[in-house]
Amino acid sequence: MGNLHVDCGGTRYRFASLAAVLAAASPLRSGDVLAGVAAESEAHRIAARWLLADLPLTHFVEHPVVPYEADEVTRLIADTQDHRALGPVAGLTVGAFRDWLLAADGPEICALAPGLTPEIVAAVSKIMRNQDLVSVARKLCVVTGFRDTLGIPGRLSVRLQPNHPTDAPSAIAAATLDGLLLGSGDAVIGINPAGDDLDTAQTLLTMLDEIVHALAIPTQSCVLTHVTNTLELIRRGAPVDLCFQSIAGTEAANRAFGIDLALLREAHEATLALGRGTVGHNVMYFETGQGSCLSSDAHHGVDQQTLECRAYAVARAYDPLLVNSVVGFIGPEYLYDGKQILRAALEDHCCGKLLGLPMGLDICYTNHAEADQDDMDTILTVLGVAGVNFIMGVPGADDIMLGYQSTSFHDALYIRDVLGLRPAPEFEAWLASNGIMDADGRLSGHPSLPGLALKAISALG
Amino acid sequence: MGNLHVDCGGTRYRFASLAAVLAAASPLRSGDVLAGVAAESEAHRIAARWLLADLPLTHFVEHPVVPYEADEVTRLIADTQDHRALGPVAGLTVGAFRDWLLAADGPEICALAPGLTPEIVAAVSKIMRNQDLVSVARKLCVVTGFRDTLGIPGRLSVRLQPNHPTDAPSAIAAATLDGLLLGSGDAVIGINPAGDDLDTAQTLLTMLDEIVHALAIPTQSCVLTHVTNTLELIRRGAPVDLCFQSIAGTEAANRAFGIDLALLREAHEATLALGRGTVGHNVMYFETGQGSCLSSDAHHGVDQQTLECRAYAVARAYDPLLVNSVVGFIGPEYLYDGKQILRAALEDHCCGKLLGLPMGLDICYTNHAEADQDDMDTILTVLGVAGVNFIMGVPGADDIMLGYQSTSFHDALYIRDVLGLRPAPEFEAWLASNGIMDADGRLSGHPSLPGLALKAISALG
Amino acid sequence: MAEPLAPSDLTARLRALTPARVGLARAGTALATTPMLAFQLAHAAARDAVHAALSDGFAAEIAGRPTAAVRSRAPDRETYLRRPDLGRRLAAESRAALETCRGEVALVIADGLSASGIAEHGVALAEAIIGRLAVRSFAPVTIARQARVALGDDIGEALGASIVIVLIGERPGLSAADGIGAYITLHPRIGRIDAERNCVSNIRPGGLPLDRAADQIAALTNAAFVLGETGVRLKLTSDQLHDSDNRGRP
Amino acid sequence: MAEPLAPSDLTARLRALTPARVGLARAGTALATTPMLAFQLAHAAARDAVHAALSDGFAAEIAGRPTAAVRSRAPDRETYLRRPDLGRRLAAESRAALETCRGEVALVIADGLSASGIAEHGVALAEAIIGRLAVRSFAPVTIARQARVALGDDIGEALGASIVIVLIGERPGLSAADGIGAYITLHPRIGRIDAERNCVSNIRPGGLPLDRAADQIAALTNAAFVLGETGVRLKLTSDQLHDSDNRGRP
Ligand code: B12
Ligand code: B12
Repeated sequence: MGNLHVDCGGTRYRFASLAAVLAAASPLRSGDVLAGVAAESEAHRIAARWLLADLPLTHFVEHPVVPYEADEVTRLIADTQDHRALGPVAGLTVGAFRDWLLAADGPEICALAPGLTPEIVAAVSKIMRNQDLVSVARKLCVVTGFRDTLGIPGRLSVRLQPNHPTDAPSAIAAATLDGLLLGSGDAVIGINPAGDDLDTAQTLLTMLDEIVHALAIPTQSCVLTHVTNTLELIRRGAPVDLCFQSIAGTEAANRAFGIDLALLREAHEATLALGRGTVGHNVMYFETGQGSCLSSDAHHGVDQQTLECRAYAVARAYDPLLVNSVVGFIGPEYLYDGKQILRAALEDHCCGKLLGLPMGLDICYTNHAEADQDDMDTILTVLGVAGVNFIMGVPGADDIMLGYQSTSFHDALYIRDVLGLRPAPEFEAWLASNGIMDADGRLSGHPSLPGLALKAISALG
Repeated sequence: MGNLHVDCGGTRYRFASLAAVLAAASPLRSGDVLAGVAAESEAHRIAARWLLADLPLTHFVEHPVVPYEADEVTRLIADTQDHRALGPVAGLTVGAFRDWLLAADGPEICALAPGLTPEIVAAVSKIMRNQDLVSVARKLCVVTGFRDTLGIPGRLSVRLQPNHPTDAPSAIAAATLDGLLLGSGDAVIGINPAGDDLDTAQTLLTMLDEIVHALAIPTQSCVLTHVTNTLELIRRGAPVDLCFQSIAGTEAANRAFGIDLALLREAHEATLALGRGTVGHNVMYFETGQGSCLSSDAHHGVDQQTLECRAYAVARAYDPLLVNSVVGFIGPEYLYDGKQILRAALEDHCCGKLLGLPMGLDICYTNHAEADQDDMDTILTVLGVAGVNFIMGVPGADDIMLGYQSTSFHDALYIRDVLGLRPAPEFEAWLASNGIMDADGRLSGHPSLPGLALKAISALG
Repeated sequence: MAEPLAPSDLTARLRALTPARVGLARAGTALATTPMLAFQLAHAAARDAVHAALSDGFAAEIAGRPTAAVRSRAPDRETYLRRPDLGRRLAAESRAALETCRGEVALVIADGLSASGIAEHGVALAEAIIGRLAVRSFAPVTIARQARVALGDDIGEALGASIVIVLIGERPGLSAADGIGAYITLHPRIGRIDAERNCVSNIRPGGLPLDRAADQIAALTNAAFVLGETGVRLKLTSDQLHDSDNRGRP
Repeated sequence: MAEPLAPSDLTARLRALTPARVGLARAGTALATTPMLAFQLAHAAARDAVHAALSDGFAAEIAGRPTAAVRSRAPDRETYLRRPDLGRRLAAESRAALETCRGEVALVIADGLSASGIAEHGVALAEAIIGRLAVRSFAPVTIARQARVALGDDIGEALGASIVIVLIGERPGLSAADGIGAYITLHPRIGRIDAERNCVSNIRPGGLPLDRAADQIAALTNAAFVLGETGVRLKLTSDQLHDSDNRGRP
């Protein structure tokens, strides 16, 4: 491990491990405090950053934060790293790598992705200011496709999230229609089912599939149930566009989620085999979020942001259409207030993109957190500037099943308006041809509502 | 005053005065808590907002929050209000006015300005979310000019702030040169003098004037000394471009600043008479900031944001080139943390623009506040989207005389880059012709440094 | 329905179909003032709901039998919110008290992140479950304060139970603060992971009705004994879940 | 100097001229890692400086005379930072103690927002001022804790002084945490406004040197007696301010 210490501001700081340096270098957040790995003072935190800035990138490859033998995620990272892709930055320290990222152009940075490991990316993000995380991320473009094309610069897509506490199909259809008429739904129409049974999931999938086909919407649908359920639904012949799963950054945390890499591989192959995509073949939808490893006591003394990056290493093995960090979803135990949620959102977005992932953000908070709608407006605005691929669209921002607040269809209109962002091109054309949006990307005010509504309603019948 | 009460969430809330409603409706901030006027609970705050939303705009004209007889600022507001300009919104409630603002286009809104009073503007801002304050503000364009043209949409200007603890001319010149070479200085090159004596002020003015003329920079200079000093400097024949003064929202607070409206009028006329502007004749530079009335115990039980809007009523009487809210400058006594500073910044910017003012923001914090550079990045990004006219440019963001941190020359480059904003047109041409910036508005990397530096240095000699 | 719908009719239709905030009035493309303020009011109420507590003598007996009140290691609400680890472990005296009791099924009524649903419907739900599982032996029902889901593992272990059913207050949402989540874990012991549990969620009058929830919980419990495990491998069809006579034939 | 300067030479030149953060290394247009981290380190130090306190027995005597230690109504640092109103008023026992003393000039040494400059140079500055105003009668120098500028009004009033000179710790900056501000108010009494004071700022070895500051403070004090007021109408030229023999001829 070498001798990890640094003299800073007249004091010598010693660190027991690379993980300890990474953790102490992180901006303050409640989850790291909870885990007992946070810096003890501001000075301690800055000292860790100085030390980190001087470490060569190779150090992170040589010293995995979770042992190779003990963890299949570590093995995935090590065994799939493309050392050659690291080319131009292979010899740099973390500090010099930050400088390089700020000066380089997008394609140069994107070319590094296969060579970058989560730990390298986490390390550099810890010495980046919020503005750096914006500047670097907005240079990176990660494009994926299924029935429409997501992630093109200048575009911002929305997952339409029409949840309901008893999974009532008509209620879900109503919320879906509401969102479509407000221009949302190009990332995916994705339902979190309240229940766990396969019949309900199949009913919902079938209904969404009918709406999508009846209205000829260039988008994909998803029921965000457990991957084992989706595999079963595929066997049953249900119309599965995308396979969803929550993932985390250690083998043990994934086990707590009831999954492992082999299961994900099986699911990826099964979904791909359905061949339902038209413009592209990215079929996986993953959700992540800082704090889940700690919550299942599977963090190995590693800070939550580094672990989050390791979840991205899991995601990228399966060529996803969408990766969504549900950043304020769990609660203040892990991200205390609007400031911590914003910081985590910027980190997750930038780090995910550096690793080559199509990052979206569920910009959200729970009612036990110190946050409110003003914070969401702020985070949304900053993430929009950073070039996030997609956000959530929840009716009135209030998820009546999951018990938290996210962004609304109106919020998506706001951010598209103030930043001049447009929906995915295929979906944009659909919105225009149905009179929902005009050529400038503004709600036309005169959608061909009746026809659309009638079609939707008959699709249900 | 009528009977100010509202039933909300099963409780009846009563308010002693309009000022009490306004104060309770404000988002939480430390200054209002300090003044004892803040809402007692979140529910109380929302109740005040419901009540406020139902009040007609005329109510604010009929019930001044500070008595007409007792306060010349109230008299200025009442006596200069152009009731006809209020036209399309005259009959609305505060809630309906918010809706109108969100739906209207920029020129429609700008036309209201002479009819709007600070209290109306403050009231509506209290029921606006952060995103509303961005959406509305960015539709408003307030253009002013002196030697260059400020406030054009798509442009962002910078006050170059080269302060020094002993007002040493060579140090100030060095910081000025540093800023110019990084593209800052189009709003004004403005020095806060550490000392109060006229000779030093005159020396500094003369030096800046020589730099501006020797390098033919299309910008203006200013020494931010007390208005009585500037008047004396004008009498002495010093090269005064702009007249600076800190202002506040009540007569008593202005008295604590050693000023009144008559003095400002005299200063405005004297500065205007110098006729030194070329492209325009806006000669006043005002600074404001929530908390100054309370700090001088001159707040009349009114909340700090409403008082801030009243300071804008003072400013607009003198046709300023620049109005700068130094939003986090005083400290956590008035705005506790990054969230409160951001919210105040958005309010100040939007309210000032609604009243027709060329708003800039000193996005800043002190070392006793709960804020850091990440917060500044966030605020800067959001304010940039909102269309702020100008920000500060301080070497390395660290003001070595005023003891606080603001935005740096680099921060200005960041925000111009990520939002595609450009300097004032005349200044932009100057930057290009001196090889400082290329046609895309990027630092060229090959400025004609030596020539410029030599000229600047000889200008000093 | 053959007639084209006017936009306002559509709004009314949508709203009739779901309690979600659909068909909201707009100002430009933004939310109009009225729904915006309604949202803020709901937020203020939801934030308060987090801090609601079960009353002191809450549910001293259930189905005619005395209950056992226990606490987690989180001494107060503030600590509870910041320290989920403490909310997952029994306070020492609570653990000791429980070790004197026994039973096959441990039923836990826990405040969780919102005590209101538990206060209103917790007992009724517990009774409905006990009724449906009458053939089994129940340990004294525990009333747990400052509890997380995994506190059930500690409780079940202390009681030597074969299965634990935790009825816990779900985090309050803007539109409802009274949701109950039921988490079922076979062979509870400290260290069980979430993949080893099953969950029935959104139990409340405006969500999954109590009786249907009790059916599902009973079905899952019985099925767990047959399969020999709870968690991701225990899957039931709608029919199985909704059959109130289900005796665990998956 | 006839030679054109290379950019790096220019950077060196600029840096030699000012302690401001000029000529910083860049990465793209952003700040390079090294100056960015240096800034963060300075910020951590400045935040600590706010919480520094004057040592317990600090300056028990000055110029051979005992001082009087007083406190504002802010009981601790946390309260002080949030309640400037309390920092402007003397604690009751401090007021009572001062009322037993008298003097024409009240000199106050106050912690303000950073105690470090005061701790290091406060006494030297006070002595330099006393030396220059030797003809006047001084009340006992007061050492004020948790003080704002306007606390001098309360102190001056209690002492029946004709003028108060408050030497107070200015808020700490990133590059210096030891600045002292001097605020001079003729006829101090509770309720004086800032327009009625004069200010000499940034007094510290790296800023305005102590001896020059003492010259200016003495000059302003003497001039105040001649003009009959302090504040915006009291203006001195550089010559007058820097004349160490100034006896108040404005
Ligand atoms: C927060 C949350 C999560 C968090 C939990 C992390 C944390 N530290 O809190 C995260 C994002 C990690 C998560 C993940 C998943 N969740 Co979840 N989650 C919730 C949510 C929104 C709130 C739970 C709550 O308030 N608990 C009460 C507090 C007091 O208890 P707690 O001890 O703090 O929380 C524990 C449990 O909530 C548990 N948990 C969370 N989700 C799930 C799901 C299952 C099946 C189980 C057994 C346990 C479990 O994790 C927490 C830590 O131990 C509920 C919806 C709701 N309205 O309740 C859904 C919910 C419980 N989750 C659900 C699902 C499906 C999942 C996933 C299986 C999704 C997936 N395909 O991977 C995963 C994996 C769960 C697992 N096996 O670990 C469903 C369950 C459906 C059902 N009837 O079985 C629900 C109802 C929502 C939904 N429809 O998506 N979830
Ligand atoms: C904060 C501050 C302000 C705030 C004060 C509000 C507040 N609640 O704190 C605001 C923005 C309102 C302000 C306004 C002005 N300020 Co001022 N301010 C400062 C600053 C940055 C910090 C002061 C400090 O730390 N005080 C210590 C704490 C412990 O004391 P406090 O009791 O909390 O603060 C009181 C004093 O600072 C006082 N105050 C603030 N500025 C001034 C200026 C003068 C001349 C006087 C007499 C008092 C005074 O106001 C506070 C509340 O009573 C100093 C620079 C510095 N590095 O010190 C400049 C400084 C003191 N201000 C200065 C000036 C010029 C002004 C203005 C006159 C500018 C103008 N043209 O209008 C105005 C009006 C002042 C007045 N007469 O009221 C100069 C003084 C130069 C000189 N040698 O006389 C300084 C040195 C900075 C500068 N160069 O611009 N200021």
